[in-house]
Amino acid sequence: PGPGGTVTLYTSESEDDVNLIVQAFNRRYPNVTVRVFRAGSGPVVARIQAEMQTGRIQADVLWFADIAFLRDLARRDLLVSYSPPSGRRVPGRYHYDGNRYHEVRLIFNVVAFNTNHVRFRPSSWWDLTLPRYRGRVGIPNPFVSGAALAHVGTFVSMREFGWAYYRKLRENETQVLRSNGDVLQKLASGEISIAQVVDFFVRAAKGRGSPVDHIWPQEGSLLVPTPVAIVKGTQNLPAAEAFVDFLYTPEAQSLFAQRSYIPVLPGIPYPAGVPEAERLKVIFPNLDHIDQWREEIRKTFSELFGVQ
Amino acid sequence: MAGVVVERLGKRYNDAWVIRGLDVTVDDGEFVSLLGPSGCGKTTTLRIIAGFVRPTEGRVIVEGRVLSTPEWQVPPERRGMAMVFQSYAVWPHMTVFQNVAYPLRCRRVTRRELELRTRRALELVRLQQVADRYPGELSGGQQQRVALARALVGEPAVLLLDEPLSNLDARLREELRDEIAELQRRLGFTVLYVTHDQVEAMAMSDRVAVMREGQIEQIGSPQEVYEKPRTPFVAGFVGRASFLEGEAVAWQEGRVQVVLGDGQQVEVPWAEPLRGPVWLCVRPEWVVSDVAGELRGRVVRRVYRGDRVDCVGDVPGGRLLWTVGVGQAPALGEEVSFRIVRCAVYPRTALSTSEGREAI
Amino acid sequence: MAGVVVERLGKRYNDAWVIRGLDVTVDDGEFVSLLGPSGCGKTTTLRIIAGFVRPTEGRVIVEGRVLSTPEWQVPPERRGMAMVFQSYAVWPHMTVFQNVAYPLRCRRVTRRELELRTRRALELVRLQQVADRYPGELSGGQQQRVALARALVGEPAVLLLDEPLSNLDARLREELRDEIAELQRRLGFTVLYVTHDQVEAMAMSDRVAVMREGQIEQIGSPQEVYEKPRTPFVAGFVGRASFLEGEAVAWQEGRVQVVLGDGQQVEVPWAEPLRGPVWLCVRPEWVVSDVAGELRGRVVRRVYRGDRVDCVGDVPGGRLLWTVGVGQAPALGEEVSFRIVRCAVYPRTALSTSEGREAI
Amino acid sequence: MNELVTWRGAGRDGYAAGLPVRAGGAVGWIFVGVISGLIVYPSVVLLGSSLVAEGRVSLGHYARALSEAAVRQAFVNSVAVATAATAAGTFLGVILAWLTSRTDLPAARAWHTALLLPYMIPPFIGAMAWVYLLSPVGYLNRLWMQVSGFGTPLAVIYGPAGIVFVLTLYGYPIPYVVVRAALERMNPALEEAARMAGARPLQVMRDVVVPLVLPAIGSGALLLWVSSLANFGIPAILGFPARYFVLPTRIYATVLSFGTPDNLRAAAALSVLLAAPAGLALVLQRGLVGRGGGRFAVVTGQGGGGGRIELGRWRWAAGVFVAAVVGIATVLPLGALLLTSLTRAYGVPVGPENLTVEHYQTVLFGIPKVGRALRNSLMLAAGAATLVVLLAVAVAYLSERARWRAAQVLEGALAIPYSVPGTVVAVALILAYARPIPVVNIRLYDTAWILLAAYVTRFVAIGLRTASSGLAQVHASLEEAARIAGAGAGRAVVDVVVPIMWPSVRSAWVLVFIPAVAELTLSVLLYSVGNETIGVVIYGLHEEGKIALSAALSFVVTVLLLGGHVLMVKTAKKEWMA
Ligand SMILES: Nc1ncnc2c1ncn2[C@@H]1O[C@H](COP(=O)(O)OP(=O)(O)OP(=O)(O)O)[C@@H](O)[C@H]1O
Ligand SMILES: Nc1ncnc2c1ncn2[C@@H]1O[C@H](COP(=O)(O)OP(=O)(O)OP(=O)(O)O)[C@@H](O)[C@H]1O
Ligand SMILES: [Mg+2]
Ligand SMILES: [Mg+2]
Repeated sequence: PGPGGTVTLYTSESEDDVNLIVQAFNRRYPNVTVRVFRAGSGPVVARIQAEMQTGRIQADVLWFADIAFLRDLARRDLLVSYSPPSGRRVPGRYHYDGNRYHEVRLIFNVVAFNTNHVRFRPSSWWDLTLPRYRGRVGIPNPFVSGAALAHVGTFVSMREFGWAYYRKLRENETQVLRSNGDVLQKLASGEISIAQVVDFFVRAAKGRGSPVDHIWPQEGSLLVPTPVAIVKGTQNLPAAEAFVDFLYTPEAQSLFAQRSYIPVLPGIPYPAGVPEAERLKVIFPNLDHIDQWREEIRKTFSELFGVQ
Repeated sequence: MAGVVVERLGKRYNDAWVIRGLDVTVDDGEFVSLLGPSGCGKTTTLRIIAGFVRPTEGRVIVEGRVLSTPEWQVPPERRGMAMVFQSYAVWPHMTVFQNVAYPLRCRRVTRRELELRTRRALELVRLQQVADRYPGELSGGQQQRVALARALVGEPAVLLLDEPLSNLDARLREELRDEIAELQRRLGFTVLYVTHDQVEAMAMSDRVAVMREGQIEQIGSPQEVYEKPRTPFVAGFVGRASFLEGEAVAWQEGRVQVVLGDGQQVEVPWAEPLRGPVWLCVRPEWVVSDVAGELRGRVVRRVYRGDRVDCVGDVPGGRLLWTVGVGQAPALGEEVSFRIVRCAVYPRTALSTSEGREAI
Repeated sequence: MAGVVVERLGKRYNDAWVIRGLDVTVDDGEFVSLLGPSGCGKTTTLRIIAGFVRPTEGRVIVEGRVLSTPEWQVPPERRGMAMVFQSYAVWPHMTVFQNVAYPLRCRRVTRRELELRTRRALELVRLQQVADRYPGELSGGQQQRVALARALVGEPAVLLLDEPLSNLDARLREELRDEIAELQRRLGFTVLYVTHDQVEAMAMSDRVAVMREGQIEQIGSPQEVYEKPRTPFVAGFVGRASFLEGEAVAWQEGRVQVVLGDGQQVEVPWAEPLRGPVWLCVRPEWVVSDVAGELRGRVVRRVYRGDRVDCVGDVPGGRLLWTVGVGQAPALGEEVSFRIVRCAVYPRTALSTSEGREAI
Repeated sequence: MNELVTWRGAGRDGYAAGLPVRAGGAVGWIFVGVISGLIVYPSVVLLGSSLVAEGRVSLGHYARALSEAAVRQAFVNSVAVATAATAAGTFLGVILAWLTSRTDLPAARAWHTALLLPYMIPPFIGAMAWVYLLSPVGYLNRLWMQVSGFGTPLAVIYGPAGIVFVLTLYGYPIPYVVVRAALERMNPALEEAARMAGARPLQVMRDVVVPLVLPAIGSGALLLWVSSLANFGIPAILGFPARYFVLPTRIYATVLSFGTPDNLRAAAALSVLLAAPAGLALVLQRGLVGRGGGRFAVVTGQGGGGGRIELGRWRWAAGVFVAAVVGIATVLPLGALLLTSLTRAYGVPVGPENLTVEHYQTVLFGIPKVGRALRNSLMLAAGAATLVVLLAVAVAYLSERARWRAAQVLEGALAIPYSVPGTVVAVALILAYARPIPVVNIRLYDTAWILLAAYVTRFVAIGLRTASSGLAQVHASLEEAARIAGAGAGRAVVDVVVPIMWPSVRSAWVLVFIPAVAELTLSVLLYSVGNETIGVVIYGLHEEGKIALSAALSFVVTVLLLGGHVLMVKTAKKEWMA
């Protein structure tokens, strides 16, 4: 029979993706109803924080692009430690903090560009600093998007980038835009020519016909964690676990691939235009460094770019 | 200065004509009063002349300049007129002083002159002491006086007054009446004056125009209108009059024999020869009680008027109203006899009948 | 039904007392008129009685129930009164019919009765034909009549009328006056009636109260107030009167010898003995021109009044006003002589002087 | 019978305060009390939470915030753009209101609806539209560069100027509607008297019309100022690229920067700072109206008649002016929106080959949620607008006429939620209502009711200001006449006061309904499964980069609102002449 009842999912995943996943999930677990609260990761976090202040988090499963926040929750021991059976073959590094939250598919910050405006296909993060793009470079704002903060935090902690990289960006009159959505929109409209943005966004837009494309930077693409976690004190642990486990099933994983995400489960074919696993160079976010230096990073960044 | 000519004026609201074929000519510097029953179109006439209401037909001409036609009209502010609105229309957000000073402010007169003339206007209407109050803190009569002062302060060429004194006590009314008359003599502006107080109209006007259902029934000097009312309506409306039903049987050298109701016969002076059913219109003071009088009747009502007593007597052909000194008032029910020293005689038609009845 | 008692009433705005120590007792079913100069506190008094304005001191008692004190008051809707506002206060968003019907709607009378009584009230004020118009489409007088009908329709115990007829023509005013009197006779409600028309006050009232600066100067029957004015102010305010300056030199059995201005001496009837500087207050009809008259003067002004002519003559001690029939009016500048058949005599004080002057 | 008396202290002259506490009345006052409570409580929570730092009561958050130069700068920026936008918007609004309601402007009625349109476009969509138009590569700039051959754009919308410009265009409808409502009740005789005194139409406006509708202008300006201060979408979209930041963007960032301890409390503190000037302005404006004494009472129950002012030869000039406003404020952005929603993909060159209606098919039939969301939004908005109007009239009456101190304080408290960023209000609401309400033990959270509560809370200020400015116009004697006719206070209000101030009531409803339909910032945090609102859907689409779809949906919503308004104007019964 399997579990029943309802699970509430707070997520920042895109509408369509969630719907697909939930439909698929329900094909396997018809008795579980999944209630989805969907919003940008910012609002989701705000909502959860507010709920925490009044007592318990009202969600059973969390799934959004703000690993730092999940770390925070894990540290407060608000997440269930769980190792999904279907996820056994997934590399351990995708199960964080003692299985408290899990990566179910990979998205990356990459270098994207407007195909009408960029003649020479870029290849490196440093292309964002090329004078020919002066004033037409865009990156998302680390104050608004957790993913963006992770990016800055990680890059400044790396030898080959560091703050020097961002100073260069500054000299190149880089526009700090609000969200990935903004970046993509301006990229598509041609307001900017080249940008740092999440990969699947670009592929999706390209699929819709917008004049955008992205490359896999030679230095590597920064993994943007979008982990899933189960909230401690959930009313319906079996269903919650079932849901998380389901995300690792080949069925779900190939769904991700169809939606042009990169699956974590070995053996699932990658979406078109993505180099196969071994050629894909991944930069993992340096979360400890970020946790330690968050304020400083923010401060330096805002001094550098005059944003807040 | 300016004479006002109104030609074949007509105004229709929805599909009711409230003014129809109205003609008036007011000479430069003349004082003309508009009298008429409530709702007869006096205010509308003034509003058309002021340029607020566009006539449906006809024209308004002031000193030869056409100001209003059904097609176009000169805006009010360029007509050099002033008006007291029946509803005062004082500005609640301005003090009394500011209200009165406003017309001068629009003229850009010097501060000193403005101050001076405004004060003068306020004294004229006896409002010096409340100059700094807001209209909301004034009594009805005080508000009305603000409106009056506001109209006078600018010394306009044409002054339109719509019952400017209706809310003032008799004494103040009389005083202000004199003030206005005085001003007019001095500045010689033209005045169109709507009032319900006939004494006022009689006392102030060069001519009185009696309106009725959007038309002018009679226009002439106060005395003319009072003593030679052209129609029973005018006779009944201006001043008081009784109407007696009778039959003109004979006329010779300016006197006519009239058989009243049941057959009592009276002889009254009347210029034009006429015969047949008639109304005798008799004003109170045209009746003298006289033991030898041919007309006898019983007193049915006495009303104390302070300086005199009104008596109403049942006489053949109707009811007769006359006044006597406080001393010699007859008792109720007493049988008295009179003589009619003068009267107006109108052929009795279906129309005039009804009016006759209304009159008393 | 209800008698109204007002005790030591006082009302202060900011720090000016507009009413001070006012006492009136109106008997059940009595008709009392309030007369007084503009701004003397008539409306305020009515508004306190109606319960809109809270007295600063004093009380209002109706049929033994205390309704208003400085501390608390019964809300207007629980007082069983009706009022005509000086500014009409007709509701612009309701048709004439709805306006008039409203008091009945608040009483929850049956539809049929509401319909019936409203129609009757509208006929009473001659507005049947405009029942479905909005007030904005009415003439001033018509609006005022709506207010009147609205006050009458509910057949209240106490009726407060604040110049309810001020914007109506003489004839209609007289008709409505009779209608109101008639209604009052029939239903016996108590009426407090503010008016500036003295004829009206005289004709309708059981008693007349003359107000002045927030106090009652004299209250009594119309005849009393007119013929025995307690103060020069009343004399000058109610009816018309001339004031002659003089010196009372001798008094014996009800007649007093007065030397006017430059020394002409007249003898006039007066009950109480008095000597010293005085005012002679003379009403027009108390003067008869008479060749043998002891008092001579020159005619300086003539005003045509329709049924009579007002003459003003320069006589020793002041100006004298009298009226004559249209026929026998003297010419301007003509020298005439009179006799004063009666008058009121007041000791001449600084105060009374000023009033005396105002009077003519 | 129970003696009903009114005690001193209640009421200037007290009669109005003779509020009968009968069964009927009681229900009404309970309603007022409860709803007000529900609205005020979150504000209290907000204030309270801002006063706790490191677990102790302190002003720490304020101190820290004010010590930061960036915050001070943002604050200054906020006030600057808001003030500029308010000045411009109010001026525009008043002129337009006068032209469309008091003069013989050609086709006045039609213009009225057209002038409201900007208000019907969700603000952030509106801002987007202007990005489409005036970004360095916007439609207009591209057109300009093609036509003129210049390499530089005509004008770029980013930065303070752009923010003010857009705030003005989306803000002027508020003063416009409020003032217009007041003007509908202007007693024409008052204007006529001025013209008789020799004043030209514009003078009449300056000296008589404007001063007489001052309460309405004050209310309109206040609302515009406050909403501009609290606006997040427009400055965020137009300010970021130019690194021009206002307090709301800062607050938003603070809410999201969970890493920092107490970030929500800090955000609350910032919001209170933002609300402070608004509160001040409210007090000033109340003082203005409170001075009252019938000084603005233009409906007196006497006189009347009179028609519209004839502009004469200015008539057509005025027409052109209004047309220009409509063109800039409405046609352009809506055009951009339409164009965007019709192009196959965002960024492809505009041209016949790339035009398609597929996005409309998608939003109308492809996304099942849309229908539901539309229904939810419409119902919630209607409900909220109605509640707000009822509450507003009651409170306004009690505070302006009956002069209840309590009501006057309440009036102030109710203004807070409108003067802080929606996100913060939403958080406050969660803090307040995530747990069941004590005593009654009802849980609003996770139901549609919290959205209703949120909208009422957020927009009640609009209703209040509009209602109280309308109330100031009704001369006391009209109400007195009703009382003496035998109507209790409550009934007099319902039968006489409300109908006379109806234009204001109607406007209040519209002014609340419209923004509630496309409300975003609150809904995004508070909606729950099955209770999505259209704003959430539009924003969601936009976030996922489906620009064209969100544009299409916004356009649909705007058209719906437009249709609704046209219908309302058409079916409005013949108005009596003031
Ligand atoms: N806007 C309107 N629509 C329809 N009828 C109107 C309108 N304005 C006035 N009337 C009618 O026109 C007639 C004349 O109105 P007007 O105000 O001129 O009368 P009036 O002579 O001033 O009366 P009053 O002495 O009572 O002021 C009245 O019968 C009134 O009902
Ligand atoms: N709100 C107020 N503030 C200050 N003074 C006021 C206020 N209301 C009325 N007054 C003053 O009180 C006095 C009496 O006013 P009230 O309206 O009772 O006079 P009234 O006898 O009705 O005069 P009228 O015959 O002109 O209507 C007036 O002098 C007026 O100026
Ligand atoms: Mg009139
Ligand atoms: Mg009065």
